[in-house]
Amino acid sequence: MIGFPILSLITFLPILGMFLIMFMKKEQSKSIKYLTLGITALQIVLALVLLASYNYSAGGIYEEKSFQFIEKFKWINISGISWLGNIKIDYFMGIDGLSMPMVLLTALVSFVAALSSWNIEKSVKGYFALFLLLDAGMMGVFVSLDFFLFYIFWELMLLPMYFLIGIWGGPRKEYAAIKFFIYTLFGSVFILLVMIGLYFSATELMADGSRVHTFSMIALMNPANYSADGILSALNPDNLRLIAYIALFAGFAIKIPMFPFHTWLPDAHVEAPTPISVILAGVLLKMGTYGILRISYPIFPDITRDLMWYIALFGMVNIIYGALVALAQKDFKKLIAYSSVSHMGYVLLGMASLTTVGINGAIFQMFNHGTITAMLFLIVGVVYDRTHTRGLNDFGGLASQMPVYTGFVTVAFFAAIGLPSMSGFVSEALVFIGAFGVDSLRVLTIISTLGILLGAAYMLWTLQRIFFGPLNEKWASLKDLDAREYAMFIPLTIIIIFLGVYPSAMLNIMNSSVNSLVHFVTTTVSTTSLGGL
Amino acid sequence: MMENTNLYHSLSLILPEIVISVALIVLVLADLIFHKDKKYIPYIALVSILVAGYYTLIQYGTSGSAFLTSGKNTISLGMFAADSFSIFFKMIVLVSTLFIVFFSFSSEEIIKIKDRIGEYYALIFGMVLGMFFMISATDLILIYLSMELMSLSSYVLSGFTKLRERNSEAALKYLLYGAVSSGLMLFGISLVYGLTGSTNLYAINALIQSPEINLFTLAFACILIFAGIGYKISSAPFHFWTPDVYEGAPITITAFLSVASKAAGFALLIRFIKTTFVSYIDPLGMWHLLNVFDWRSMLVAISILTMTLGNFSALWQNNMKRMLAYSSIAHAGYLLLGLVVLSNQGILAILIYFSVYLVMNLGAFLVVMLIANKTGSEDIDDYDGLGHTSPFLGISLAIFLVSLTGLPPTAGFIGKLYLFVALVDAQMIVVAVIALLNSVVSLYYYVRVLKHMFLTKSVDETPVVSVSIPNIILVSSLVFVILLFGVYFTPLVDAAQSCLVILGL
Amino acid sequence: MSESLLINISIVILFLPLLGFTTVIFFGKKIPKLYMFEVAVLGLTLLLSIIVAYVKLSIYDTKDIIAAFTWISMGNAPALGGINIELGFKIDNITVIMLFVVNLISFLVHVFSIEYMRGDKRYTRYFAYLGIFTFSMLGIVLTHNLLMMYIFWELVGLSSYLLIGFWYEKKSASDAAKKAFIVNRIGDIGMFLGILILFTQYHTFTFDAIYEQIAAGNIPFGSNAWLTAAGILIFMGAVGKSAQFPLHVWLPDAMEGPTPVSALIHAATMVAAGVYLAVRIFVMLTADAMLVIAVVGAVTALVAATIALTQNDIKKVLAYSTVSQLGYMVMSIGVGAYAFAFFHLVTHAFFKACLFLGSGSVIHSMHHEQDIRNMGGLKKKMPITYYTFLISSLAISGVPLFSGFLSKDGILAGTLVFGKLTGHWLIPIIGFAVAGLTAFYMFRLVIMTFHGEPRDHHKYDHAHESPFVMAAPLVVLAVLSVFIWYTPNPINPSAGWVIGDWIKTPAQVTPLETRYEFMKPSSEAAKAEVHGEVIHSVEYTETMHWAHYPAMFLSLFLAGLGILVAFLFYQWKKLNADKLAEKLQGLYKFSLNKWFLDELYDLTAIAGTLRFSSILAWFDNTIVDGIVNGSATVTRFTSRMSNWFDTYIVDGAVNFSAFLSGFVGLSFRRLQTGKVQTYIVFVVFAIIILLMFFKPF
Amino acid sequence: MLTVGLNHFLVISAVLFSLGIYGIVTRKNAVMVLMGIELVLNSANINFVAFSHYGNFGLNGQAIALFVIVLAAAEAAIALAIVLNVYKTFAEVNVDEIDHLKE
Repeated sequence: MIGFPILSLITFLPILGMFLIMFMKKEQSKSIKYLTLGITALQIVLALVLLASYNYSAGGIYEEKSFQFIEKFKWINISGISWLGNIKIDYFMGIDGLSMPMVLLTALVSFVAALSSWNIEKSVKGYFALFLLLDAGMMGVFVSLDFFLFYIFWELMLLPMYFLIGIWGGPRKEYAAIKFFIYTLFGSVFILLVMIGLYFSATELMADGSRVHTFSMIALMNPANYSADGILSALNPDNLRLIAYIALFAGFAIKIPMFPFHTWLPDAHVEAPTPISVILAGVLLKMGTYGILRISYPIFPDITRDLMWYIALFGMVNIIYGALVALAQKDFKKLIAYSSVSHMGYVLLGMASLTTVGINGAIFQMFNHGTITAMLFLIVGVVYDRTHTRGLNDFGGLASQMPVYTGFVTVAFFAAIGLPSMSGFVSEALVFIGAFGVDSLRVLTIISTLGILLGAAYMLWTLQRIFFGPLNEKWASLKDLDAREYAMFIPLTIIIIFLGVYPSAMLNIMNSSVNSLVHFVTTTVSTTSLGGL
Repeated sequence: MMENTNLYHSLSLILPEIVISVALIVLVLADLIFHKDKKYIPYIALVSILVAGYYTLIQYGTSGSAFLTSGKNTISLGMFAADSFSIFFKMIVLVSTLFIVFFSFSSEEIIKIKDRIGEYYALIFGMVLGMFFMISATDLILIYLSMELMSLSSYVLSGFTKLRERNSEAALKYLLYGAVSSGLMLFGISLVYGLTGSTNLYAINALIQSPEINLFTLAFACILIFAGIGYKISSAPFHFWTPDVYEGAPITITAFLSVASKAAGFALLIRFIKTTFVSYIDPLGMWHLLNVFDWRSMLVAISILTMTLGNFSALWQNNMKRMLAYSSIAHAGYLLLGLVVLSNQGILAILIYFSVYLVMNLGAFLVVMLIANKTGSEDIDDYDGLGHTSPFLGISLAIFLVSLTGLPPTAGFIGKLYLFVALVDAQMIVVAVIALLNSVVSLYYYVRVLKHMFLTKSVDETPVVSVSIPNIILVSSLVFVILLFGVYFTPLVDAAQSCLVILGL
Repeated sequence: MSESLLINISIVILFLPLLGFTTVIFFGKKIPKLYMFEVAVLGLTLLLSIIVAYVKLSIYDTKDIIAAFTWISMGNAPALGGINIELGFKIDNITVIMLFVVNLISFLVHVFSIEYMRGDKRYTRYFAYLGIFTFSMLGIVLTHNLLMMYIFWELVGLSSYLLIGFWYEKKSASDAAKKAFIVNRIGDIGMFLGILILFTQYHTFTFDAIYEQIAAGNIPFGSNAWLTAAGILIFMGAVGKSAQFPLHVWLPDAMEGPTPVSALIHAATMVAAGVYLAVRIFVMLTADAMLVIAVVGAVTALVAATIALTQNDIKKVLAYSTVSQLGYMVMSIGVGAYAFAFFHLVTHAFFKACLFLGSGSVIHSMHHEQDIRNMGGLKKKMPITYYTFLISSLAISGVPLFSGFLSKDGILAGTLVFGKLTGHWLIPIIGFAVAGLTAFYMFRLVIMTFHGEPRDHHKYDHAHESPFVMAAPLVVLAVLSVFIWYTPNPINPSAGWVIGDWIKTPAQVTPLETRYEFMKPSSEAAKAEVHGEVIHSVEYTETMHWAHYPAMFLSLFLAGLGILVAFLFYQWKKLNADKLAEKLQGLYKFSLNKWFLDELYDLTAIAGTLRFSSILAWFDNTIVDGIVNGSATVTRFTSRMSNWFDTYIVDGAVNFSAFLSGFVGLSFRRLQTGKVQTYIVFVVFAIIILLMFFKPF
Repeated sequence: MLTVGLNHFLVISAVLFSLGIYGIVTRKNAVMVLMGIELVLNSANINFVAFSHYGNFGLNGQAIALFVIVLAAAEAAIALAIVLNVYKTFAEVNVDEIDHLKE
């Protein structure tokens, strides 16, 4: 274990950077960029430090003592005469196998996105300040163990994202930005409501033997902490757990984005500047599924078990629907955006299986989709920077003009298709194995496998339209990648292939936690009585 | 002897009001004495506010009823309640007055009328005095009189600058509307008097439990009285004056009306309902009303109507002040939610929400004023590109508006959080959902301002709005408070928690 | 040589081509000579694989050598138990023979390509791709489990994609590459599902472990139907990769790739991987699954052979002949002639590679002319090519003394037995018919290309024999198409090494009730044995004896007939092909256009999917986005209900928020008239309404 | 013989109230509107006095009436000032025309 509060550091480092940037001069755009890059690089270092001292066998999930790097102290603690106004919120951070991959992913994607932000010229100061704020929000979501803290970070990302899309985006940026904002806010008000409901339904045992209401996720997971009259307590015969679950799920589903809440995604992606698309697809979408795994599953194990078929159904719809719609796209970026919809469907399907294999696959897919889609959006960015068009039919034959670029594109595309030896294959395979193993999900899984066919279809078609065939003379003067672009692509490529060949490097991190999660979700009886109170 | 102790005791309880009254007189006199150079007058106002604040704060912990009359049933039927609840609201009024004085220093509109500045402050103090009594009044007549005192001052103030047509129009509309409302209220009061034979709220509480009371008449009276108070807090459907008057009045007065007079109105409404209609409060803090009038249903309906109307109308506004007017209507709707749960928890939420609302709403008005000072326009379209040319104001306004939306990590979120906590606690989930969806709608119009400031390119040159150092300090302190309470709200809640005592049951 | 050394060498063999690939792809641009490194690497792997094969077949010929490691471990998973995904290698006789075949052909193709591809602008990259292909193919060969099989299965798909689309500037090439990959994916999905069924039941991917479980009576989900399904689904992988009907359409198109690639990937090795897979899963195939496989194989053989009759592109003819021969092999698995299927795979690899390289040699010298109608008379100009081509053609046609006769005869005998024992006579009938057709179209090709008079004199004049590096592989392969390498007795393969000693039909592990009678063990003793050689029932052995000579003579007769007819038509012109084509125009067109299958797929599956996807995209844009957002459609619908809506909403409202705020906001706005008296009226009404609602009774 | 009772006063008060509202709503001239307001206030006054008298509630009601009268006067003063101001700005006192502030 590490002596200093490393999770706070990794979370608030970007905020520190933001303040530094605020006090820098507008003209120092180079130093601002280097500062941002330095901070994201430092985040990677910290994430690696975390990884180096990470205990692979600790389960986490529902057991506070098996979380790692815990930082917990009282933040808000209002105690009145009765419980009135009494809110106890802990500053509670810690990671387990569920969050560790996401922390790594966030650090990595932020770094790459910072690199790809190099050619931002408009209001550099504002851009990077917001960028770092966004970074902090994302990191915070993944390390928080207190629901309230989680929610603060969750919402913290909205505004920077709005501005980053709205100011630095494409022609319809305002529409896309507000659409993103409204959709996500719409989702998060439901999360808020459920959060409050949970707060009222459960109490935590304090050191002095008293019981206080709590936002601690871990305390909320324990059925023994629920009082019989709580509206979200399974003991309460009129409980609203099902409705709450659906509301919470909807809140997270919008972020994933799950059909039919996905329509903000193509717009946001198309309009957002490349680095923001990278972050959006690379990290933000994962928050939805992370939230479901971290919060919905262990807090509502009973409902989760009841609804797993529906979750899988939505997973299947996402996979097939996303792929089919992607097939019809004429805009490169939109196509990638819909491919994200499809790929996040695998995560849903894997999660729905409630088996170790499936959930391992789902989390692994979250990580892999993060790296692969980040790379895909970078790819779009590279070609858009040079040609200022994204129409799939505007290209042709770029392979001869930009061979190295094409090489990376091929890697990324085949990774997205799920070619073995690349990370995407392992996670998709695990998802299918997990889901197929569950009797009730078998048919859905079989239908979902069509996704790998359609995925190959739209990806290869794209590859062909852009890179193959005779060179479009318009682009005869395009330059191949420069050093900075190499620096973006190489780490991602290495990770994609490394994890494809040796997936255990990542799976071992999450495995203990996934086993605890599955064990917890499948065996917990929510009606355990508290007794008293 | 008895009478004298009673009187002295009463006077000690109304010390803050006495300070305000003295200040009012001093201001009027000062206006006469310094008729050449009136630049000291604002400082007199400032000092008076501080003194009044001091006397208000030292009252903390005392609780008593002033101007007792010996009634038939009980002996302690005062018409003025000094309790911690009133202290909280009085402090809100005083703080907002303080800010209004600061605003007036730099408001172009007020600077233009500097030769009448004495009257201006005198009228403001008239309003404050009215509000103080409204907050503490436990007698229908005192309620009526204090409301009139406040209203009459505010009618004049809303048309005070006479710089533009709209000032006079605002004053006239406010006057007519306000006079009719108070007339209706008075009629309601007369009915209550007729039903119970008393105007004292405590007495009425006891008397209306009698089975002989004509419930229909009582309901009619309640509605009429609510119409009077509802117009003060601009709750639908008595809000119609709000947008027009807010737009027409000088911005400092608009800000004052949107915070202070609303605070007084809410204090009055809460006290009126609590004192008059509650039969008992259970240990969990839930109020159990006398079964004479269904306040809860009516308030739920009105609250939802108010916030929905405020939010949806605000979507269409192009004038910042008008938009903020509708936003303040919407916020009145949220605040009413704290009342509909009819519990101490709800009152706590209202107190917290009001403190937060004070800061964020005044902050928003301040920035709007500073911009209007420079550009002379309150049109949202004229905000194009402002975020880039004047980043300080842009970012500050953004934070205020985000807080008004209720997003973390700003204080506005904490206010909403406590409201929803109260609603969920009272198991009014559906209402909570409606309120939450409303706050999503509100995002549209708040963000629209951000869009104009940051996203939209200005057609012509956007002026650079420079801000003086004091104003920078003022704005930053408001921003600081918003962000501080957003992440650490213990002191706020502690303060509100200790101010829940409403004299009576 | 110890077992561990043997397996280590095999792993070295596997990874050497990968080393070649990485070296060449990263440094090839800077050091163009690096392609020689790749060729050298292949030489080394060939050498090593000969050593391995020799050691294995001579010392450990009855012992399988396995090395495995845990790839993914999920600890003790709740409800599932320990989940450990193992990868590993298995070396048995089939493996080493395949190792040798793959490496040999790959090496020869490398050598051949040195000259054939010279001057290409992506010369070094070509060799890199060959390297990654060889790596992937060796992976398939060496694996001991289904997952790794699938992994490398996809990787050969990738290298095939890269090589078919090597000349991506041609749209047809990139089209073909894409088609190959996608069509293969269809099969792969089936294979993957089959693997899923097995894994779900057994929590392992390893062949042997799965078979042990099945033999122990543990069948997927307790149902024989699932076992059959698993077999058929995994076989779907073979349908894709081995270009079986109805997924065979990609292979002819794949001829867009460089010809040596066609020889290596699309004739000799990769497409045979399907058969190899079928061989691997043979023991778990139920009778139903086998029947399906036999039918698929037979239909493929027939369809492809009929199409090959009329094609004019030299490579297309060979491609369809490949499909047809693969159909044979698959059919052979289906009828239980396991050993002959594999044997045919080996012999076919050599002679088909030879044919393709020969055609490459022709194309090279004819300056990329591929239409046989423009050839003719090349025999004189290119004697080496001609004779090697001829030998291979004789082999494929099933003429005695050549390897093809040995394997094909075995297969035909197998079908005959199958027909007799099960009553499915159509399969042997198709088998024999195809044998005749094969002989005909192969000799049509030979005659049109090499015999007679040149038809395009200009090209003919420039034609020349290929240089040594191209000719040498031809010779090697042609030599390997002679019977002597496989058996001393040119008419009895069973007397030889391959069938007699190395390849034994294994006993099946499926529940007895799901097997064909003839696949059941003949004795109780044999039943106990899991991995033993199948000991056929007496009936089967008798039938086999009965079938041996009829099959041989019939196939000989048909082959001879086919060759004769070919000569009648094209050499001696006794019969007129064109006239016949005119007479049977319908059939001719049908064959020429490949049974219109491509058109059918284009019209149904592809157009259907695209159409559906664009409908969905529209749906997504308008409806889904619309409903959540609210939609213009809805607005328009509502607007019809009231004029008021039309005026105030439709103009501005595109989405729901605007719709709603339009409705709510505007109606609120209309109240705000600016006239204070109106407001007061509202107040009065409000009071009345409130009173109506909240009056106490 | 007709005894004048509480109800009579209440009826008168109600009529006055209604007339007041009617006047407020229909009169165009601002001063007339103000007079309507006076009617409303006075209807309440009648109530107070009548209740006070007939209900034996003491003299409270009549005291209230005095307060109201005083307030009404103050209100009228301020109102007239504002109306005057409006007249100076708009050159008319027709409340119908003064509707510049609206949506």
